[in-house]
Amino acid sequence: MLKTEELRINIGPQHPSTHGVFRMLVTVDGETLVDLKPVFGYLHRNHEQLGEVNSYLQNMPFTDRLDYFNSMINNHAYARSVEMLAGIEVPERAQYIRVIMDELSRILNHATALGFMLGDMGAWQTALLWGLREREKILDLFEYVSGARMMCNYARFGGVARDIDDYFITETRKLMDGLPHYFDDFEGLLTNSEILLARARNIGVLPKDLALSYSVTGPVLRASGVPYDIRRAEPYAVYDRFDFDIPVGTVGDVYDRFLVRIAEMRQAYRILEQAFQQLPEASGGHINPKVKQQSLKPPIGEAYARVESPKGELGFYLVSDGTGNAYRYKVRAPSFINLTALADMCKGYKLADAMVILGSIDIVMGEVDR
Amino acid sequence: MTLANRQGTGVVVPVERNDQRFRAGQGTAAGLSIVFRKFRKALFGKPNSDRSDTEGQFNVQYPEERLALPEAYRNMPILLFDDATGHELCTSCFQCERVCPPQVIHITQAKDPATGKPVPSAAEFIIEYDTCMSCGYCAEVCPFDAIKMDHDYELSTSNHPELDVNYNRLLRPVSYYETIAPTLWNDVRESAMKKLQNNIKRRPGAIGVDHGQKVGAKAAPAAVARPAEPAGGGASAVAPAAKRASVAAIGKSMSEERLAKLQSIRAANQSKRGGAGAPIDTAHAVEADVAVQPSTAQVAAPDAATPGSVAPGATGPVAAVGTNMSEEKRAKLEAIRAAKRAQEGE
Amino acid sequence: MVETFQQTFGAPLWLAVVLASGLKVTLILVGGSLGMMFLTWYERRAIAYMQDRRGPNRVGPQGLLQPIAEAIKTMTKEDTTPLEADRIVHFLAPVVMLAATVLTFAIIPWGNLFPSDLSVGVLFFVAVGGLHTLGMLMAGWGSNNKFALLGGMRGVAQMVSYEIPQVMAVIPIVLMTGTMSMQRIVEAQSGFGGLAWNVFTPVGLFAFVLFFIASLAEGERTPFDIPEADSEIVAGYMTEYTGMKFAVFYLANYMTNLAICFITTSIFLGGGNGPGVNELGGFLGGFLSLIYFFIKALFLFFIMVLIRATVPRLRVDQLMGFAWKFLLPLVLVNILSSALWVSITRWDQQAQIFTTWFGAPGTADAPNFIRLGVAVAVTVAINLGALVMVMGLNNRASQEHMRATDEELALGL
Amino acid sequence: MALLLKGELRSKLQAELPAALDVRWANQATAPETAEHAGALPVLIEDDAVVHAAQIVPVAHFLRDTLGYDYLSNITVVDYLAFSIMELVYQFYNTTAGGADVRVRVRIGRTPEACIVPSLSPTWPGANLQEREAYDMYGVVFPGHPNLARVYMWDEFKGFPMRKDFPKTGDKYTHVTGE
Repeated sequence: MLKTEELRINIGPQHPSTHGVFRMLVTVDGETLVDLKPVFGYLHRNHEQLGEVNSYLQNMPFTDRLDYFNSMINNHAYARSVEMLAGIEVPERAQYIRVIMDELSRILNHATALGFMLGDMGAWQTALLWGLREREKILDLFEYVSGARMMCNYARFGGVARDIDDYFITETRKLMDGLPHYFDDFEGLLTNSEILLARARNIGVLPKDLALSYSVTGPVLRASGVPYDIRRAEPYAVYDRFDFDIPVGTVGDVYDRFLVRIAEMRQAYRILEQAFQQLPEASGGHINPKVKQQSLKPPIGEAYARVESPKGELGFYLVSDGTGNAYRYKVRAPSFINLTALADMCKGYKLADAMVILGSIDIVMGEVDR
Repeated sequence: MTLANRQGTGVVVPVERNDQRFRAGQGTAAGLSIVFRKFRKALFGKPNSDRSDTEGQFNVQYPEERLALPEAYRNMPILLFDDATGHELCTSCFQCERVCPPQVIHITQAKDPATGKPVPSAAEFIIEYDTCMSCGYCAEVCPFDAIKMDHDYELSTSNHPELDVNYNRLLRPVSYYETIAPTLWNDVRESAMKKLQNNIKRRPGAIGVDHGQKVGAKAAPAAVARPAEPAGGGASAVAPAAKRASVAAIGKSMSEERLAKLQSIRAANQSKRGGAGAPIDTAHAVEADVAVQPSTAQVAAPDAATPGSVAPGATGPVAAVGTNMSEEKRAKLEAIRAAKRAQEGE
Repeated sequence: MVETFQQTFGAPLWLAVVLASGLKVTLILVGGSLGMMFLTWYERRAIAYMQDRRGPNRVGPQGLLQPIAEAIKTMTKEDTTPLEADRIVHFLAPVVMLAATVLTFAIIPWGNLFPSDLSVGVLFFVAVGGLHTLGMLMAGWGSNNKFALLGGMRGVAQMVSYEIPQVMAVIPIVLMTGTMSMQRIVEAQSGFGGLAWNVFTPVGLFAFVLFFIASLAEGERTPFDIPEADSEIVAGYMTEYTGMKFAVFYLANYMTNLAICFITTSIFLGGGNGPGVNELGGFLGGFLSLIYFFIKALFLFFIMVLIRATVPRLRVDQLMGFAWKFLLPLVLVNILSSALWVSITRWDQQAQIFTTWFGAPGTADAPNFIRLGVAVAVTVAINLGALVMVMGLNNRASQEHMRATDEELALGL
Repeated sequence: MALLLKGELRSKLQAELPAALDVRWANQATAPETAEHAGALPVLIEDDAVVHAAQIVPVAHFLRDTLGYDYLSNITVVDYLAFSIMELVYQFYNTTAGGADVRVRVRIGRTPEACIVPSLSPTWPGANLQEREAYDMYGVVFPGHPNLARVYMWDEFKGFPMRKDFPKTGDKYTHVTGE
């Protein structure tokens, strides 16, 4: 037998398709991947140390920088954990506003995540640019309401920084008129394309029990067949008032994740519709006026609040020692823990598949390296 | 129909993969036809201006066409001064310096040359524009609406020291802010102007005016103001000037029990001072009260951090915060620092 | 060309030949690179409109000077060579690729004027196309970079396995027109007022589709651009090239695409023929044929761009499987059906039964429609039957496991 | 599997795995009432089960197999300098029944010898990176972990940055290896 030698390749940290500074030390035998060792730390900014030095309010803009695609959802999760810690009550209208912002952020995240994954597959960024177009419209709305496109810093303890007015509602309604066309175009473009099927079906399979033991969450877990969505398992904000389905995959491969994310965008659209219908009845203004924002001193204790971010379960674990700063501030980042399953998913496939599998997990390095 | 406790239903839907379908190129053909339709619409389509459009061209040709910025847009903080009197609104109450997450605002309080007493105006105000992350907290917590967030995003420069923006480059007339954020300013104009008149009475001589503002210059200075041109066919519609967007008046409502607290503080100060200095204005007293008991960590932190972050090339020499405080305040600071060191040492 | 030089300047034969060929070569080089520049602009504008944006419109009117700006940029960039690279091979790789590409232009008939009428034009085109692969391998090996090595290996594997279907796809046309010289193939398609293109016969249509797919792989267009798959192996064999050498690679790449569009047009879509070319005749007819020629070529390139904007990239092993298990059988069946086509429509003494059943073979202007009908029926039946059978085979094949099990990995298969 | 109420896990462990419970903290005083001890350190919250370090693996299996809490969401290390204790908080969720989490705590000393907790990675590979992060930031050693190495810091980095006694100001690291 011809004696072949394995090739060790460094993919990253500077590589076109590692979605940020992430490095994979790959051992390749021909084109087949034998071993993969992920290396992190290139974007480590000791976010948790900052959490302990800053006051609670000062820490809010830093949570924008965690998963910089969904700063609204990061703020929401952090605000929820501080509210749970300090026992702050959030008015109904503020909860509806937070849900609206979360679902808009979910749509823009899935639109770009799928676009990047298809870009890794070689589909020359057409799907990505259609996704970015929808994302631009949503970012304009975020800019109108919070002041910045990506670094929204919009949540406050006990509500949100600014109320949404009828200009915002009419513009979002217009956006939502266009979304179904975008969903149909996107689905028609590639879902049944033979080459995508060849590149995505039975690739990067993560069976159901393995997914659970890897503590994988979000669309990757649901694509493996586990119907676990925090908005349904442990409803927070006003999610228990909406009818929406949980799309679940059967095989757990890249194609299932692709389909689950498209279905989740449609469900987010449904939630938005219901949220806007129920918004007028919601009472209580956009913020709880009795909360002192910058000099908040929660009682001694600990709190863990979690939110269903488009990447998985995003949780903030806070321990308070009664002073203005958190004693311990930990972020449970979904991308970081989803990456543990990467090595197991990629073994045995081709080098080209490893890129697609990494794209299908949808990681953001800001959240992984914190 | 209150929806408070309606339990939302939701069913688990497996996504259909239709693996069994006979694949003979129809999927690719469908994809090609969609892309061709898009090509046709974009080639002959008009640049679209409505948010519900998903076809046509979406580019905004940046230098020529610009998107109109919404009112709440925040890029870098600026200080306001009143057009008529030229007086700056800032009374150097240090609130913004305390809340700023990256601690980039450095203020030194103005002194009354005659009596040496602190005056509600800032002698030197520096913001390190290179570290500021435009989070907007300073604008939110400022009780005098003196610091607001600007709409100017073309700030790139090759000269790094220039990014430690000092006082005269931070100041903008109120009329300029009124052009870029009319409704936000309307909400707070009355209270801001009332407080300003209050403060002007307590500013002897030319303090509060001598930072290069153009007194009485009604028109917004050309160099600074660049109201956003209306966007020609930009993707998002022109931000409506008339739309009301209420600003979060965070914790500013003066309820009865706060007024009672005010009286007690004033009485305490009166007895302590024995009426020597000019009675410090109530607004200032309330701020001083809040300012005095910040949590220990913060007072120590800026002290340690400030020397490091003092701008090397700053024009006015920036006195580190706390060096020019009155003796009795300095003693209290030392006490807090000692407690801090003791706590860390153990 | 040579005679004209002799009469007008009274130059001796050798000088006339040198001058003529010198003129032709400069024409090809200038035409080729201008064509390449236009193609890059054309592609970026077309893809931009497909993605709801505008594409280059700043440099020059509607962005037409953008390629020139890019050329200047790449020329002025520093031209580095990796440290332990094999310097000579590294340097010669782009030269070999560009040479191979420019050679293919020798036999392309631009409308009615043709640089050189080789009697074995088609064979020459495919033979020289093979050289192109050599350049890729040299670049891959010479740049001492793992990604480049992978890219080079993939490139060779792809080119070798797609050249066979490409060559076989042209054989039916050569069979039907009887010659391999491009000039005669183009003339054979000038019947019916310039619309007797090969693509309108069922065999020709089938051959056109197969040839086009195979030449997509030759020109490294998506879904076959794995040698330069930027999302996996950075820039494939071009990773270690900057500045001028990278520009030459780019030039070679786009000129190959241009050559492929021209060749496909002249073989299948009737080159310069079109309604009104013979009637005008002379200079005007030649000019009109040139315009038809360019329109058809650009239409073909538009299809390439459309495919590039839609379809993702195939993986290496799928690409091989597609070539050997899908294209090759169909191409062989197509040769069979083209042989039947020629026999049914043209034989009379060789096979008496055809004349008894269908009558004498028709001439160009009085075709015998019965024979044509039977030929069409037979060829379509054979081709479609083969297509459905092969697709059924491939559909079933794609279910087998994709993943090397741990034992296979341990064995190092 | 029904959902566990707040304090119910301790009673269940009392019944099935008495050896696991770490009795040292059974009756620790709860939180000081008022908040003016601004500097006072957080209390050791009592209603969750505190488990011996060595018993964490059987307790985790017990939670998954009998009580149905099969999803290990989060491993957090909290450094109580004042009590000279490192607390590891393991949070488990029930993916079929949903609902709130169940927290299992392990309290170990801060010295290198005491700072050892058996690794959950063999049965919960998802804990692999979280344990490596705990090792990198707090110095908790996890025997049984496939490759316990630093995950954020470079391998030659000495010290554990998130510990409370790691100096925040001044650049301890550079001048140590400066020369």
